[in-house]
Formats: sequence, structure tokens, C-alpha cells
Amino acid sequence: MENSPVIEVRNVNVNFQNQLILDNVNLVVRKGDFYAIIGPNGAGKTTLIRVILGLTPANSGEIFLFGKPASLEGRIRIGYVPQHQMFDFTFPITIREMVLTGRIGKKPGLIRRYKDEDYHAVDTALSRLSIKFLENRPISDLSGGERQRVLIARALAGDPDILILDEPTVYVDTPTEEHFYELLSILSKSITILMITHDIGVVSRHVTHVACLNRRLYQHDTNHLTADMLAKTYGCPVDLITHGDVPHRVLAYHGDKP
Amino acid sequence: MENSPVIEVRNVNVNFQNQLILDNVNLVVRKGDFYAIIGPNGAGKTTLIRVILGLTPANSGEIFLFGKPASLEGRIRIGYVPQHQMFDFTFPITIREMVLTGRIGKKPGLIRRYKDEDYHAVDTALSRLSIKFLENRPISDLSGGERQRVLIARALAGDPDILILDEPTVYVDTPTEEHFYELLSILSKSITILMITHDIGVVSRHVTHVACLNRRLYQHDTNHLTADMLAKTYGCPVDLITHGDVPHRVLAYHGDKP
Amino acid sequence: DTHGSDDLTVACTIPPQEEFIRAIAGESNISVLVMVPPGASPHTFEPTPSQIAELEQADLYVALGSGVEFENRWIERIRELYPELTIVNSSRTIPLLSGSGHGDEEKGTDPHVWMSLTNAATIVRETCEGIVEIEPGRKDLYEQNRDTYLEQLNQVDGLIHNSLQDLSSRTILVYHPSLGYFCRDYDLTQMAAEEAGHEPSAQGLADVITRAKTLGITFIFAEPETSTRQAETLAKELNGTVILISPLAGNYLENMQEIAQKIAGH
Amino acid sequence: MIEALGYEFFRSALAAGILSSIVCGIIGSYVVVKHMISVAGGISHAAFGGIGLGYFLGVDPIAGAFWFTLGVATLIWGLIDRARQHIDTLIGAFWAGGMAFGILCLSLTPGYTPDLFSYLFGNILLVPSGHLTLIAFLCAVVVGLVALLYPALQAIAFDQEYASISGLPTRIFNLLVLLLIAVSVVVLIQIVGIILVIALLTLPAAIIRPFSNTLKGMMIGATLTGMFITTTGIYLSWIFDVPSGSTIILLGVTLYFLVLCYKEVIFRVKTPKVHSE
Amino acid sequence: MIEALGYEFFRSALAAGILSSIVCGIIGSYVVVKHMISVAGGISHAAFGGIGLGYFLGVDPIAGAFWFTLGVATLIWGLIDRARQHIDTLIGAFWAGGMAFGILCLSLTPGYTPDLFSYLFGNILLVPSGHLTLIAFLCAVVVGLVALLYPALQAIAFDQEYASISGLPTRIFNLLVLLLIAVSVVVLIQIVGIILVIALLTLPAAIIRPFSNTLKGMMIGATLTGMFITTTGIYLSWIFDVPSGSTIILLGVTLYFLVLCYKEVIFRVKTPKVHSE
Ligand SMILES: Nc1ncnc2c1ncn2[C@@H]1O[C@H](COP(=O)(O)OP(=O)(O)OP(=O)(O)O)[C@@H](O)[C@H]1O
Ligand SMILES: Nc1ncnc2c1ncn2[C@@H]1O[C@H](COP(=O)(O)OP(=O)(O)OP(=O)(O)O)[C@@H](O)[C@H]1O
Ligand SMILES: [Mg+2]
Ligand SMILES: [Mg+2]
Ligand SMILES: [Zn+2]
Repeated sequence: MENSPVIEVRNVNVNFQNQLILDNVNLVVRKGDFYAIIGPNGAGKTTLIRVILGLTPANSGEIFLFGKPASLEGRIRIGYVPQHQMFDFTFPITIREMVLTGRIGKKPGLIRRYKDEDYHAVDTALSRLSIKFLENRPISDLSGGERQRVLIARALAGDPDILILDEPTVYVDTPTEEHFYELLSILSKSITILMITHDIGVVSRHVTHVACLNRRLYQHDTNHLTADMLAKTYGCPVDLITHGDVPHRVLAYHGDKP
Repeated sequence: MENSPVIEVRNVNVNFQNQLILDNVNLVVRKGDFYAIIGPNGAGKTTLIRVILGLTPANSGEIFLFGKPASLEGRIRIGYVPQHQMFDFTFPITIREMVLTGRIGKKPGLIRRYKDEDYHAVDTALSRLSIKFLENRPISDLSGGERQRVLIARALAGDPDILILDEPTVYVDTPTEEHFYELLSILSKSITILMITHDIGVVSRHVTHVACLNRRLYQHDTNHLTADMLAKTYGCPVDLITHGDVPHRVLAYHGDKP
Repeated sequence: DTHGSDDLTVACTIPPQEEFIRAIAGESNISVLVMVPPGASPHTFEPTPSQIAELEQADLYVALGSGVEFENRWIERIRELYPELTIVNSSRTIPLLSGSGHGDEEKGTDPHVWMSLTNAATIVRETCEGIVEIEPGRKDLYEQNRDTYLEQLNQVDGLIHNSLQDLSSRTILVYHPSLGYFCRDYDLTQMAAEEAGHEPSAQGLADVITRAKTLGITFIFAEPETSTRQAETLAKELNGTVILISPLAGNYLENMQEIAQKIAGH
Repeated sequence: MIEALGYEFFRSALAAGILSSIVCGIIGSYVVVKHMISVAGGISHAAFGGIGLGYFLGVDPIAGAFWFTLGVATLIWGLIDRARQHIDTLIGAFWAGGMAFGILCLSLTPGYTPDLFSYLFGNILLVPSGHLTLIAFLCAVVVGLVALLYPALQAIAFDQEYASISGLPTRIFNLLVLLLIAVSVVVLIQIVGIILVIALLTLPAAIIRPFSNTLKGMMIGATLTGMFITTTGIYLSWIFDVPSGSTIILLGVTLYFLVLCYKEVIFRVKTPKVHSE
Repeated sequence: MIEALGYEFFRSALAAGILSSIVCGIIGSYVVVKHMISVAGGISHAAFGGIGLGYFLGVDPIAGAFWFTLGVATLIWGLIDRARQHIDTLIGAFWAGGMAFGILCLSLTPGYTPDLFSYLFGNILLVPSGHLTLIAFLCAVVVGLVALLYPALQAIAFDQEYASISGLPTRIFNLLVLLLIAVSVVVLIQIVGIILVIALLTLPAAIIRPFSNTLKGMMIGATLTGMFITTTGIYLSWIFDVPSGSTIILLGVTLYFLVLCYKEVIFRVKTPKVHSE
């Protein structure tokens, strides 16, 4: 059971205008994985996630969620943290209300009203990210890190089985980032996580599986990044040197400069 | 002469709403320096640069350019590469015309027309960044890296004595970034460069001086980053460990994990 | 002008003038251009390009001259476009009433001059003079026709006078104040909801309602060219009904009698 | 005031003002928050096309406007996804096209076009009582729908993509919102006329926005603000004997500028010249 | 056409159309490129306030509109930096306030205002030859200023901050642009009326935009497109005897939708279902 695939991407192709963005991508994420996707800018990482979520149509290929062809039924079991700059943070909504919208998928029918259980789930999610004290603040008043935590709380409030994170720490400073990855490590014990990141260091320390994407996807079932993988992904940059299996540093080593 | 200050920031304070963004900042950049400013998000780095350029008024303090109180006369000798996402890249303008606007500061009077010398300077700047072949393309058709190079070409076209760069490689992928820093190293031999970056690795390899900013500025006259400086800047994150003088890696070292 | 004496073209502003011109013309071949078509209001109408183009054919423009808004703006423009066109002011000698339903001098003059049979006689005389000036050769014929029509005007005037003589309530409520001259002729009082071209203000409306209620008026005369929906609402407040009259109808003599009947009948 | 209240037309005007404030408050808040001012403007100006068509076909112009705006709203809904970036010019085309179409229809209509001015500039004093019932009915529809669907509407307004993953039929809801805007526009045309509809729709919400943290709060606040503006405007127009529609709008504009100034002052107070912790 | 050309008023109408196309092309391109459609709309609707004031004071309404829009443009210029994010609602307030003020002024002026419709919807027949000279003069001013200052205008339009560091007086230029918009609006009011001014200002530029890579190219292309639209529109309105303003606009809207469809087709062709290198 531990090994049943929860996300399966089969032969997905995506074109925008006259550009091929995703080229025959195949990906299997299994239950309990903490899966990372890395790759250069414009590689199609966000596009892939949006295809999985049904937000962007694929030109060809199939998506399976929890072993079945992707449908709304599967998608409402996913919690999603988008790249946060896409929001209108001037929208008049309090943190509590905002996190509550993460529960709306759980309600059946057309007229969806929040019940006690929803408020409890929100309280839990807020406490988990230690932002309970913010609950009545409008979303416009928050700092970047707080906003990011609110987005994660919303994803968690829906009690998801999968958490999909798109560059969750971009624009976030280093201490906030560290704290955040610790939380993810804890969460990864109970749910499946699929994360996009630019930070190769993070991959080596936290995730269990990694794939490199640059129009094509190179999937490996461990969190080891080899020089070969990076070279393929980034078009073989000379300076990307890895020492051993884990890229302790991915920057150039400039001889004996002080 | 090598040592005369070209940018001097004296006791600058900036407030936005009820927040203190820059707290009594002092900075001296001398002729020929390749100066970097690092710091967490929201530290006020962009604000500081905008104060230097006269784009944001300071609440108190003084700016000196080329030894004189900052005025237009000094500012037109600066080339500036802003954080590029601020642009409307749908504006109908060709690369050549766009780079040409970098020369407009050199023209006197109200009616400013471009002359042969301006076109020559543009050609030189375009060639220098190997984007001469793009000159007649509209700016909307470019990839991220190409856009960034166009912005740098505009800054260079004006034959500036100072180049100010605000996170020039954000959104840029790793190989492009490497290429770009090589170009900056070459340029830094003839002009003064002041650069904002999030990349602590870059600092150690390319720049000659570094300052840490987090509301307050901690200036050191070398490119050495000490644990102490980083701790002060980032609010002492536990995981920011530096080995020796140069932070070969700034990520946590997680024991014996493979 | 290139036109022979047999096909005179006379332009005028509103449909009632067409009847005047045709009456003067009689059997002779005169074509008439009416600038403000039936259904439109001379207060707000704007001509179409083809109308302005057709004016080139005209030998004479008989203006109402009473300050109707269409003419205020367009006569000058027409004069500028066709300097050869003769323009006569047919109400030159008519003393104009003050404009508003409340007798307020500041609100200008009442342009609805044609709504009086005595005024109409003057207009017909001036119109005839204008036509004769253009085509002096048929002076006698035209003057004879004119006198016949003037006689008819006189008769209808008498009829209306009689029909309105014994009205118990001598104040009539109109939505649009077009009956000023008519009321003057027959010793009636016009009370209007609209004030000199403006939709009624809250106080004006309140004032009209109060006065109408005091006088026990339940009928409101409205014109299909302007606001009928508002007149309905006003009638509802008075528990009354709206009666449509059409001061701009082309069949002038018949129409004036009809209006008089409607007033007399209520 | 007491004296004026003696007149039925004045009472109806107040009733029309208060009812329309509810629509303005609810739909207007949504429009302001979702930056749909130009969409609302496009729909309201297209309504003129419906009025023109109504005259041309000889049906009640308000009925013409009603069906026409519903049609335009549906069309905008169908095109808005496709047009990508160029929404502003697309809406502009509907805006201008609707108006121009209306003018053309009017010019082709032989005979009478009474009340045209009142559709353009509104006349709240003489709203027919039948229309008052209609306005009340439409108000009830708007209030009922928004109250029932509020959680879903809020979720979609804040983050349409997340809402769609949550299984909400976002496209249907977007259509619903556009149709509600169309309905509101038709209600408001009676009060201030086509030309000032967007103003009355957006001013109360824009005035209340700095003071409210939630959409629900904004809707309630904007409704109350709208009621204040319309009733006070009608009363002022009574006192000074001037047209009510423009008085209402000018009052709203004044209030808006006062709020702007107030915000500026607050902003200044919160930003002392030099401040240290 | 030949027949129509025999009439002086038709020739003046064509001349007015062609002259105003130059203004539309130049200023409209700038407006579209700088996303100032709502600013232009605000200024043009505020012009109604000037027309109302003109009637009230008994001066030429066009003169009233001219000075009033110049004033409003200057006011917007003064406030726009201060208002930060809320430019849309600020412009909306001017838009509505100007209109409402105009209506108020008109209601205080005795008599009907017959050419009100022509100011609202335009009447190219009304353009007296004196005004034609004025339009020609304003055109010359616009063309002259833009031609002389083009490099600076282009630099500021593309990147205001960089231009200000380069020593260009950007604030003065911004005021100049707003004043030029105001002037254009007054010119265009004669042709299509206040309500459709923004349409005529922005449609030619929006139509030509996908085909031009430079601002200069857009200005020239939009001028030619505008000339085509206005002259053809005037001619069609002559043939079908319908109002020229709305015919011009409907022609422009049709052309715009055709361009949209064309782009959609091109886009489809460039995006094949499955494509590999
Ligand atoms: N709607 C769209 N239309 C056209 N091109 C698009 C669209 N969305 C994305 N693209 C292009 O597709 C490519 C992949 O985009 P995507 O956002 O998936 O990249 P990414 O890997 O997430 O990059 P980043 O690291 O910057 O987030 C980019 O070149 C982008 O320009
Ligand atoms: N116009 C403004 N009004 C109010 N606050 C502002 C404004 N501009 C910037 N700020 C705030 O000032 C602070 C510093 O902003 P600044 O852009 O200088 O940061 P930065 O160091 O450049 O950060 P980043 O690494 O994200 O670029 C931030 O908290 C930001 O929210
Ligand atoms: Mg991405
Ligand atoms: Mg910055
Ligand atoms: Zn009348």
C-alpha cells in the first residue's frame, strides 16, 4: 500500500503558441513520497503542476490521480500552494475566511455553508503554522512570510492527501525558509508532497525523490542529484560541480581567491 | 584618484507608512569598486538604490555623487538596471530603439534627437552583450535572459561611470547567470559597479566589496562575509554556518545523511 | 436658382407649417420640405445629412422664428451653407409670451406660437409674403388662397371659442407647456409639470400636485413626442388619467379642433 | 423632509433609492473588489443598445435593455477567457458598440422616442410604480442569490483557480455574476440613467472599502452608504430644487474625495518624518 | 460619393474626419500603449461638465469644454501620483462628477438644449467651418509637438523612471500628454460625441496594434486606419442616411473584432496540436 501511485503523468505534451513546453513527460509519485522537481526558469515546472491540477489543458497525454483518471473527485483531495505573487492581496478577506475557503471543496451541492467541523479544521491548520493570532487580520496587512504560511494553511485546512507546492519559498528570506522546510518534513510523514524548487540544496536535505525538468522530465527514484542529471537539465553548465552524491555546493570553486 | 568616493550615502532614513525601512544608512562606494549589497527580502535594498537615484525621497540624510550633492548632473552619469519585472513588455518598441533611450540623457535641451554617435554607442553596447542580431525585434518577443541583456545594454549605451544593478539575475537560470557575472567582471575593470543580490555565493567569487543591509547597513571594505555579519543581517538563523572566511556553502550541514 | 416657376420648393421647420404652405400654394406645384419630421420634437431634433443636402433644392425657408431650439442652432448653419436661400421669420410680429408655465420672465419665451389660431393667421400672412417675394408672378393666386385659408382659421377659432366658453374649471394641467398661446386665446390657465424644457424638479412637481389637487384636476395632457411615462406616473399620483394631444400634427386645423374637444370634454 | 414625504412620488423616489442601494452595495462591492469597473461600464453602456432596440421594435425600452444587457453579459462571459490580455479594449468595443448600436436603432425608428432623456440621465422622481415592484423583485433576487451562494462567491472571487480545484463551477458563477451586474444596471438606469450607472454602482463600495476587511462587511457597509447617499441626495435635490440623479452622484463623489483626503491624513499621521523604534 | 462631394457640409465632414484621425492616431496610440483608456474616458466625460457650464454661462459650449477639460486634465495630473493604487476609482469619480456637474448646470440653464444630443453623440454636420480651422490648428499643434518631442515622449512612455534619471522632465511631459488628450477629446467631441470619444480615440490604435512593433509605426498606422474608418463611416452614413458618429464607431468595432478573430486564427495556426522539433 505504501507504494501505490497517487499521481501519475503519462506522455503529457503541452504547447504554447509555437513552443513545446512539455515534451512527453512521464511522472509517478507514490503514496508517502516527498517529491521535488527542479529545473531552470521556463522549464515548464509550473505548467506541469497546472496540468496535473487540470488548470492548464495538455495537448496530449493522461493524468491519473489515486489510480483513476484525473477528475474533480480526485482533485478535491489535493491541497495546492501556488506561486504567491499571482494573488490580489488587496482583496478584503480575513485570514480565517481565507483559510476557510480551503474547506469549500469538502461541501457537497450548490449551496455550501461552513459548519463547526470546518471552523475546527481551520483552527487546527492555523495553529499548525503558528498563525492563529493572525486570524482576524486582513490578508493585505501581512508580511511575505506570513502570507506564504496562510497559503499553506489553506491547503492543509482541506485535509488533503496530496500537497502540491510551487516554489513555496521564492521571495522568502533564509530563516523563514528553514522553518518552513522543517514543517514540511513533519507533514511528509502523513501525506504525499510534490514540490517545485530552485534550491538544489533543499532537495538534498529534505526530499525523498527528485526529478529534473527541462521540457523533458528526468525522473530518479531517490533524492540523489548527479552531475549528469544537472548537466542534462541545465544544458551542461561548466560551473555546476557536485562533490559526491549530494551537491553540498553547486557554485564554482574559484581556486585560491581569499 | 582610485580611491575617490563616487557614491556617498550619509545618514539616510526612509519611512513607508508606519515602518522604518532604512535606518541611518551610511555607504561609501569608491571609484573602481565592484560593490555588492546583500540582505533578506524587504530589507530595503531596492529602496536604498532608489534613494541614491533620486526615485524615492529619503525622509532625512544626504546623497553625494562624484563628490557633489546628488543632482541630475551626477545622475545622468549612472547606468541603472532595475528589477526587470517592473516593465510593460508589451510596449511596442524595438531593441534598438529601447537601447537608444539609454542615450537620451546625453542630449541637452528640450528637443532631443539622436545622432550618429548615439547609433554607434548603441551598436557597441549591443555587440558587447552579443545581442546585435536582436536589434529589430520587438521587446515583447524576447526570452527572460535576452530581456535582461537588453536592460544591461541600455545602461551601457549611455557610457556610464557607475552601473547600478538591482538583482540582475533574479528569474534567470544558472548558465545565463554565470555568463552574466563573467561579463560584469570584465566591465568592472573600467567602471564602478553597485549590485544588489540574494546570492551569497556570487558575492564571494566576483565582487570586491560587500555590505549587508537589513534596515541598517553593515559595511565592510572587503568581499569577506563573516558569520557575524550574516547573523546580524538575517537575524541570526541557526543554520547559516560559514566555513572559514568565505561562505562556501550557507546551507545547514545535516550530519551524515547521504 | 435653376428651378422654373412651376416647381417651387419651400422648407419649413414643423409639420403644421406644411399645411399653411400647401394652403397658400393651392393647385400650384410647390414641394414642401419639413425639417422636423412627425414624431420628433423641434426642441431636440437633429437633422440627417440627406435633409441638409435636400435643402439645396429649397428656394425659401419659412422659419417659425419664435425661438424653437432647432432653429436657434440650425438657421445660422443653413444660412452659412446656402447663402442664396431666402429665410423668412414668420412670427416676426407676434408678441411672445414668457417661457415657463409659471410666468417667470427669466426662463425665456414660449416658442409654441403656432398653438394659437390668431398667431397662425400671422404666420400664414408672413409665409405668403415670403413665397410671393420668391415668385412674384403668382402673387394674386397665392393671396387669394391665403385669404381662403385665413377665413377657415377664423371659423375654427370661433368654434373653439364657443366650445370652451362654458368650461367650469379654467385651469388645465399639461406635462409639456405647449399650450401657452392656446390658453391665452381662450382665457384658460396652463399649468405645466415641465419647466421651460426641463424635467420637473421635486419641488416643481410637489407644487403642481398640490395645486392640481386643490383645483380638483385629474386630467393631464401629454404629448407623444416627449415624456409619456412620467406623465403616467404623475397621473397616478393625482388619481387621474393622461390624455395625449399632439401639437405637432400635420393636419393643423383638424388637430386644433381635436385638442379643443379633448379639453372641453374633460 | 416631513413636508416632502407627503407626496407619493417623493416616497417612491426614496423607496427606489433605498432599494437600488441594496443592489449597489452588494453587486457594487463585488465589482470594485474584482476590478470589474470597466466590465460594469461596458454592460451599462451596452444597455443603451437595448433601449434603442426596444424603441425600434416598439417594445418597452426597459424590457429591451433588460434582455439586451443579459445577452451582452453572456457574450462578454464567452469572450473574456479568449481575449487574454486585451480585456480593456474588448470591453471598450462592447461599450462603444452598444451605444452606437442604440443610436443607430433610434435613428431608424420612425415616430416617437419619448423618455429618451430619462433613460440617459434617469429620473428617480417619476419611477413608475410598476417598475418599483420590479426593482423590489430584482433586489430580492440579488440579495437571495448572494446570501445563499456567499461562501462559494467569496471563494471564487478571491482565488478562482483554487475554487475550481475545490470543485466549484467557477465558470457558471462568473456568468451568474455578469448576469447580476446586468440586472443591477437595468435597475439603476431608472435612478440615475445609463451615463451615471457605473458611478452609483461603484461609489458606495469605493467609499466604504478602506473601512472594511471582509467582502461581507463591504457589502453591508456599501449598502448603508448607498442608502445614505441616495436618500440624502434626493432630499438635497428637493431643498435646492435641482435634478436628483446628478445630486446623488455629486454627493457620492464628494464623499469619495473626503474619504481619500481622510486616508491621506491617516497615512501622513502613520508616517512620521523620522521615526525610530 | 461624387454626388455627396458636391455638398460643402459633406466636404467639411470628410475634412473633419480626416483631421481628427490624425489626432486619434497619434494620441490614441499613446493612450492605448500606456493603458490610459480610463484616463481618456474620465477626461472626455468630464468634458460634459464643461459643456454644461458653457450653456450655463452663455458661452460657446465647445469653448467651455475646452477650458474645463484642460482644467480636469491638470487636476488629474496633480492627483494621480498621490492616489497610488486607486487610480481607477479616482478616474471614475472625475468621470461621474464631470457628467453630473454638466447635468446640474444644464438644469439651471433655461430652455431646452437642442444640440445636447449632438454633443453627446456627435454630429459631424454641425462642424462649422470656423471649427474646422480650429481643428486643423489643434491637429498641427499635436503633430508638431509629438514630432518634435518624439524621442523624449517615447523614452518616458516606455520607462518613466529611467527617463527621469536621464534628466527628462517627466512630470511636465506627463502633464503635456494629459493636456494633449484633453485637446483631442474636444476635437473628437464634434465628430462622435462625448460618449463615443474614447472609442474613436482607442479603436484605430487597438486595431493596428498587433501589426506594429514601434510606437511611431502604431501612430502612423492608427492615423491611416482612422482615416479609413472615418471617411468610410461618413460615406456609409450618407448612403444609409443614419447618424455618422455611430456609423463610424460601429465600423471601427467591426474592424476591431475582425482583427481579434484574425489574431485568434493566427494564434491557432502557430500552436499546432502536437509539435516536436
Ligand atoms: N499562458 C501562456 N502562454 C504562452 N506561454 C506560456 C504561458 N504560460 C507559460 N508559458 C511559457 O511556458 C514556459 C514554461 O513556463 P512555466 O511557468 O511552466 O515555467 P517554470 O518552469 O514554472 O518557470 P519558473 O521557474 O520561472 O517558475 C515559459 O517559457 C513560459 O514563457
Ligand atoms: N511604495 C511603498 N509603500 C509602502 N511600502 C513599501 C513601498 N516600497 C517598498 N515598501 C516596503 O519597504 C520594504 C523594503 O522594500 P525593498 O523593495 O527596498 O526591499 P528589498 O530589500 O529590495 O527586497 P527584495 O529582496 O524583495 O527585492 C518592504 O517591506 C516593502 O514592503
Ligand atoms: Mg513556475
Ligand atoms: Mg528589491
Ligand atoms: Zn414643445
